[in-house]
Formats: sequence, structure tokens, C-alpha cells
Amino acid sequence: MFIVYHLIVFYLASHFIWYLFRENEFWKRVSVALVLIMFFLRLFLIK
Amino acid sequence: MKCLKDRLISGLLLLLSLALCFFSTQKFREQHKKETLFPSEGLASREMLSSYFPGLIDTPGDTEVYIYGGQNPGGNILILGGAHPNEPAGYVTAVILIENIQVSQGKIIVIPRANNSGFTHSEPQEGNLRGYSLETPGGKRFFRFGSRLTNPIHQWPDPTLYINPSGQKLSGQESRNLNRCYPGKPKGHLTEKIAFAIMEIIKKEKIDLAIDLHEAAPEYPVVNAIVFHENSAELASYSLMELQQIGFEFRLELSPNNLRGLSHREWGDHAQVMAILLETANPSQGRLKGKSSLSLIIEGKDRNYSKAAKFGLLFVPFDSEGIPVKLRVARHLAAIKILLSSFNELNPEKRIEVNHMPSSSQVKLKGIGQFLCPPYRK
Amino acid sequence: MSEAAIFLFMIATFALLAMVLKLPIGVSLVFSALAGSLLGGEGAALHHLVEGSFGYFDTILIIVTAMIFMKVLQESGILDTVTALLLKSFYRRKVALLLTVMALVMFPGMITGSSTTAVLSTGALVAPVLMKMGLSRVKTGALIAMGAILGMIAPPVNILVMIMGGGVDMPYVGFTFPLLIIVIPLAVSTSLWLGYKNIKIIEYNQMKEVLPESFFKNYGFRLYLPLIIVIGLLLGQSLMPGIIPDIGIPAIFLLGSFLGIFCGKPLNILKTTQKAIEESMPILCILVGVGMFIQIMTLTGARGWIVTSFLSFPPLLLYLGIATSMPLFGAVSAFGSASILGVPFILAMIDKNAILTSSALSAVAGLGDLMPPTALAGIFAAQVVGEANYFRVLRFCLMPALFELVIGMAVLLFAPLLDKLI
Amino acid sequence: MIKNIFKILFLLAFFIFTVSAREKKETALPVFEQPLLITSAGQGAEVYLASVLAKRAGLNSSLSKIAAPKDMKNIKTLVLVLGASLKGLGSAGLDKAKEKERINLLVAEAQKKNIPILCLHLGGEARRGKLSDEFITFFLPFAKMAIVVKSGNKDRLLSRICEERNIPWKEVEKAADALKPFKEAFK
Repeated sequence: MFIVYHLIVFYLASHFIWYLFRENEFWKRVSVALVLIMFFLRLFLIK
Repeated sequence: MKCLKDRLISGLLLLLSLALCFFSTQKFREQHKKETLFPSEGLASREMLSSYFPGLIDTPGDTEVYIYGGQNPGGNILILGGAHPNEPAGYVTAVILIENIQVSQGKIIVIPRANNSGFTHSEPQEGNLRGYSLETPGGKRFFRFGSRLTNPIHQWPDPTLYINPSGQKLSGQESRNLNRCYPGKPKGHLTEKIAFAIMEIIKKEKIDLAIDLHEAAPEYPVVNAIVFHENSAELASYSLMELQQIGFEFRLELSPNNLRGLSHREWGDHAQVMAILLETANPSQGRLKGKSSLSLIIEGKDRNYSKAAKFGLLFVPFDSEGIPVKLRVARHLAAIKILLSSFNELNPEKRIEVNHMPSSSQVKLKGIGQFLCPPYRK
Repeated sequence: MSEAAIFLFMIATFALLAMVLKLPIGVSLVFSALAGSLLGGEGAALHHLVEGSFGYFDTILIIVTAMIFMKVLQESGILDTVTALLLKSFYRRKVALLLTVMALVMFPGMITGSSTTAVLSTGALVAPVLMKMGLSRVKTGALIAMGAILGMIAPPVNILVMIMGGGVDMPYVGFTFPLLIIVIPLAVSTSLWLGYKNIKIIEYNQMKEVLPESFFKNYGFRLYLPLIIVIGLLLGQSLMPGIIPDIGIPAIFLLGSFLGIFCGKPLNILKTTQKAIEESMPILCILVGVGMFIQIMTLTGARGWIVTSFLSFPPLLLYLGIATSMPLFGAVSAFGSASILGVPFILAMIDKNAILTSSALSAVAGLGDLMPPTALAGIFAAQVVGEANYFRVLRFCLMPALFELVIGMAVLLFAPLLDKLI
Repeated sequence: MIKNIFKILFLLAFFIFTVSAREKKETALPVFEQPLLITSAGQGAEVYLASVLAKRAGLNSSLSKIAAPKDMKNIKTLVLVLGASLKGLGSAGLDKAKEKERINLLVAEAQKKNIPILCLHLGGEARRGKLSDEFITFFLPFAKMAIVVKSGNKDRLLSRICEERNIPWKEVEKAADALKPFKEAFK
């Protein structure tokens, strides 16, 4: 299950990055960047 | 052109996100470092938990097991600290034992970091400090303040509903609470494996008496308590009376038989040992706690708790003096000492003799640091 | 600097950013947390901020995956098909329709204990049916939001009670009846109150007109497969543990979404995911912000100060404190409210039957999911019915929510009496 | 002047009378008979303490946390250990009302068979509070004698009840000190 969830995090993180480049409104992009922090940390098994 | 500029901004934000990750990473990584412990000369051997249950080899749940005595047969005692790494007195008491005791008859096994993984992170939204320093004669020693639960990077995801090995239904995150996972499962998740390994120690080392050191928030009804399994009812009652004689008030609580998965219940049920759990009052893990600070952890002072005590909301006396960690450790030490002597009285054929165990009055008087090795000793 | 001052400063910063400068709520929360940390003398405690947000990491995964699942249901035609089925069955029976809809919305909440799951799965299914039968968009949203919250409280799985029980060492046993006493009257009254007047009984022909296209004829039974799998797995993990593997709510939703690709109208799952992320982003950021906000509140002692203040109310005011603080604190999340306030409140009323007390408190805490800025149930219900301003949905939740509060408080007050009856 | 002397004499006489009366009461402590049945009123764990005390005192006792009237067949004394524990109640599958009902039945049976009741409160301050106090005020009045640990009687709730109903009572410093009066209370 651990690996499955890791893949889920990876899948969603890549979508967040994609969305970050699609979105035009500045503050929405800031939101994405903030949410991404967590996904990166979990992806690299830091937190 | 605008498109390029937009991409640039997005790129910068992505970099910002990565940078923030990077800067917070260091603190989170640091927490995985174990502080060195300096066992006393009485140490007979140092094992790993995985040597009792190989399923833990190379997992973050593997942890040191310190064994004292064993040359002369007698009673076998297990003392568990750090089952909940956010309860400093339990951990520090175990460390004090490791760094001082010698056992001339019987055997004492101490596991200071029972949930090793829990020491590697701290709980979200609890605003805890990473650790605390205690002053020893030769300088400061740092101790980790961890989380009650196993680190999610070691055990993830939580089930929606956790049904523990004893069949109790609990909220999902309790699957990472070592003291809800007994008797464990060899093929379960990490925390259940740790619990299983501890059961293996109890069985393989033929433990007679097992003591689990804990702390609880002052607003929790079972605090300053001896929780006991039916197996150890007599031992607990004797000990309570003895403890009162030397000035420690404890409350006696029988382990409920419908609350499954806890050490005091499953150790007794599954391994027939005398199971005891000790609780002291720790304001730094409570819901009412004020600003996170060293003084909250070490001196145990908190304005909110003094106020709550006045309103009769607490189950221990709490005034502006607080409940310092040295007092809590002293309580644990006193209880352990009395439990051992009562054990000897009740089981004369299985005596246990411990020397150099710091006395509770000395710890209360001089502080914990006096009984810890200085940080440089080899 | 006193805790109260720090807290007020954080609130003021938030208000300034969100209302005057019109920044997104989530971002405003993040900055006000940062401001609180600076003022509290913690510096820019970056690791604390990040750690706080992790309190919602699992919730965020549930939200994103549930959203993806809902989008897949829409785009694959499953949603239309189910709507058609429900419409055909219920177009002439008003009360039956309302009660069935209520039960359907509550169902995922009952087995997962999460209101978000309920709104975004069966909530999305019933929304078009209600609207086609004449119920306004906002009232439909309100009904779904309330249904989801009631589902969260209803047995067999009430995570709020489990969290409170964990704090006072009370096993999760014997809650079915007390919870039903609270939930059933609320479920019936809420659905009828919101729907009875507006739902129209329509003629067959009228029904035919509003009937969306059913894709059953094109894809047959497999169309329902994603729904069946998702519901089956959700049910299985709580009712048949050990037999049906517990893969967790996010994985269940993603599995359902994945199946959806093959079971209905063709869809591009990558684009669907993007749409889902786009729609859930504001709430995700709010959760990140709230997490940071709470962490700093705890760190600076503001949280402890608030909890202690509410607890030290005299007995009569204590009930007032419960009735106000628990839903208010639910802005953090109903679960947070149950853990931080619910546990001390149970302990403060320790002489009463703890099962009844915690059941009642869970009903009160559940309302927290209607409390802005997180308002998980309200926000997603608004999204499901396509209403941009979720406050309009919340307005219609007000009466049923008050009713729930009254029932919750009544059970609390009359616990000794009920104790004898049960 | 004479009036005053009279007054003083009268007061003195009254004082001596009351003191002697009280002493008389203390010497007339009831004597309980063995075997005894120890049970809890409120499921506090001190019932085990009582059992250890009885054992140390060399008394012929049996312990049943959830004793019922049928357990009182050959019993000469019923020992009620006062003090409530939520955990204990939950564990025994009881709630406050059911526990009270159980004790009520025991007390009724004891009264029917003329079995005297000895009440112990050994938990001190920790075993007080709303829930415990209910059991204390409810069942202490049925006692023939009571032994209480001092810290549990700080507000004099227990001693007041005893005095109001002329129940002889002993206050001890610690639970272990209860051994002496406990032993002495039996033949």
C-alpha cells in the first residue's frame, strides 16, 4: 500500500506542477506552490 | 511574450516551493538522528529488537534493547520507555536506568525507545519543540521530543478504521500508536511488528514483570497512576501502599478488559506476565498547554494548567510551581524500585537485586542531569 | 506578548489580507500564520509552518481523489445514467424521493466518517435529480451538505466519537443506538424541511422532458461498475475488515476513476484530473493555511489559551461554550474540534454517561464542517450543484444546523434522563 | 460572679459529658465477624487494596468486584470499597445506574440477613469528585463502621455523613494504615 500511495502522491504532484504552468492567475499559482511543498516532502520521504 | 513571462513566474514559484522544501528539510532530517546513550558498566549485552523478531531488521522500528544481569538466576523484568516519544519522563527514566544500574541477581531488560520511529518526527499542529537539553555535570545532553505515533513516512497510509490485533475498533491513526497495537502481528504494519517483537521478548526472555513507562496530560483521568493487569493486582496494591509510605500518592487503576491492544492488557493476557503501566502528569502533551517552551517540558510550568486546576478540571494538583520532569522521573523511579521490592516480597524464589539505581529523593533534590553521563564519555 | 494578543493579531492580519487586499483565503491564512509566528518570537518558523499543514495531508488526498472521481462520473455519463434511473423511479413520490436521497447522501459518510467523501460521491449523484425535480440549486446544496454531515455522525462509523473516545480511553462500543436517536429525526426533518415545499410531483411527460440521456443502452451494466466498486470497497473496509482489503479512501476513489475510463463515454483522465485539481485548489490551499495557522496558535500558546478559557466557564455557560466553540472551532475541521475541545469537554462532564455525551458532542462538532473558511461540506456541496458562492448554500443550512445543535445540546443536557430510558 | 462560675461549670460539665459520650462510642466499636465479602461500590480499583489488607490481617475474605446477593450465602460481613472509576465501570460492563442498582441489591440482602456492612474509602483525594461522591453519599449511610483515608476526607464529606448517622468511623493517614483498624474491627 505504501508504494501505491507513493505513486498517488507522485501522480498528483506532477499534475500540480502541470497545473502551475497552466494557470494564469498569480495568487492561484501561489496556492499551488504552497500545496506542492507538502507533496514534495512526502515524495522524498522527508516528512 | 506574455506566455514566456507567465512561464517564468510559474517556474520561479516552483523553485520557491522547492526552496521552502529544502530549507525545512534540514530540521525534519535532523530529527532522525539518534542521541547517544551511555550504558553503565553493569550492561551485560546490547541487542536489537530485531534479534527477537527478524521481521524488524532494517526497518525504522528496530531499536536497542539493553540487558542487565542474567548471571545469577532470579526474576526477569522488562522496562519499556519511549512507547510514546512525546512523554519525556518515560524515556528519560529508561535512560537513567541504562546509565546507572547493575543487576546482581535476576535480569532487567530496558528498551528506552520502544517506538523508535515515533522519535523521528513530531505531530502536526501540536507545535512541539524538537527536543530538550538536560544539564549534566559535564555539559548539556540533548533528548528528542517525538510524536505519540509512528512516523507516517514509515507507515502510511492510515486505514479509515483501525481494527487492532485484538479486534478493537479504533480511529485510523491509532494504527500508528504502539500502545494500541498489542499483541502485534508478525505480518502486520510496522507498529504491529514492533508490538509483536516486544511480545517476543517477553516470551523468549521469560519475563515475570513488565513495566511500561508513560505520561499523560493532566486533564486525563488516569494520571499519577499504576494501571495493572489482574495478574499483578496484588503486586500493584502492595506497591501502592509502600509508595504512599514514602510520600508518593498514586491512584490504582485496573486495566479494563474491554479496552484492547494496550500493553497492560495484552501483555498479561497473552504472555501471563505481571503487567504494569505507570503514568505521570505531563503538561507538554496536553490540550490546554500554553506556549511551547523548554520550561514547559522541563519545569512543567504552565499558566493554563494552573488556571484549569483552580476550576477543578485536572486530575492532579497543579499550581504555579508546575510538575517538573525531574519530579515525574522521580515518581517513575520510586515506583519501579517499590515494584521490584514488592515483587521480591511476593516471589521470594525469583529475587531481583539491582544496585546503583538512583533514588527518587536524590533525583528530586539534585535533578536528572546528575544521574546522566556527561555527553563526552565513551 | 500575551497569547490573546497574538491570536487577535493573527485574526486581524487574516481579515486585512482576505477582506481588504482580497487575497485568496488560503494564502491569507498562510501569511497570518507567518505573522503570528514572527510576533510570537518564533521567527519565520518554516518547519513549524510546513509541519502544521501536514495535519491535513491525508484530507487533501481524499479531497483531490474524490474530486477526480466525481469528474469521471460526470464525463463518462455515469452521472446522467444514474440521474435518469432515480428520476424514473421517484418522479411521483415526493417523500420517498427525499428520504432516499437523504439516505444516499448519508451513506458514504456513514461508512467512512468523512463528509467530503459523501458530498463528492453520492452527493454528486443526487444533485441533478433534486434540481430537475424543482429544488433550487442552493437548497439542493444545503440538503447535500447537511446529509453529508449527518452521515458523518451516523453509525456504524463515527470518527468524531472515535477521536474523543481515544482521548478518554472509551472503546467504540454501544454507540449505534444513541447516534441513531440523534441522527434519524434530523435526517427526516432536514430533508423534508428543505425539500417538501419545493419538490414538484411531475407528470410522466414532464419527467421525460427533463430526463437526461441514459447511457445504459450503450454500455450496459458495466457503466455502474466504478460506482459499485467504490461503494463496495468503502463498505467492505468497515463492515468486512480482513476480507475486503482496506486500501484507504484515496486509493478507492482513484481505482473507481480508473475503471471509469473503460466503463462509459471515453474520457481523457489526465485532463479530468486537471479539472479536478483546478476546482479543488482553493480548498486545498485553505487547508494548508489552516494547518499552519493552528500550528502557530499551538506553538505560541493561543490554542491552549482558547481551550482553557472555554473550559473554565461556569457550568451553565459551559453548555453555551460547547454550543458555540465546537462548531466555531470546526473551522479547523470537525475532527480537530473533536480532539482539541471534545475530549476536555467530555472530561468536564465526566459524571454523565460518556457514550451519550460523546454522541451529542459529535453532532455538535460535526457542524464544524459548515464553518467558513474551511466549511468542507458547504464548499463541496456548492461545487457539486454548481453554485459559485458557497455562503448562499450555507444560508439554507442554517436552520437544519441550528436544529442539529438543539438536538445535540438537548441530548447533552438530558443525558441523565435518557440514560434511564435506554 | 457566681453566675459566671455556674456558667463555666455548666460548660465544663457539658464538655466532659460530650467527650466521654464520644469516647464511649469509640470503645463501643462494632465487632464484625468472618468470613467477609469484599466488593466495590463504583468499581474503583481499591477493592484490590482492601483484599490485600484483609489478607495481611489474616482474615478469611473473598473478593468479587461484581458481587451479587447470591454471593452472600455464608458471609458474615459485607465490605464495600467506595470509589468510582469510569474505566472500571466500563470494564465491568456497567454504568453508574447499573452499579448503584447492584449495590442496592447487596445492601438490601445484607439488611435482610442482618449482615453488617463495613465501608472503606482508600483512594484518597484521587477517588473523590462528582462520580465517586455519588456512591459515597448513597452507600456510606448503610455502614456499621467506616475507615477512610485522610486525604479523601479533606472536605469532611465522609466524616460528616458518619457523624450525622452515628456511624463510628476511623481516619487513617495512608491506605496501609487502615490495616490496624481493619484487623481490630474483626473478632
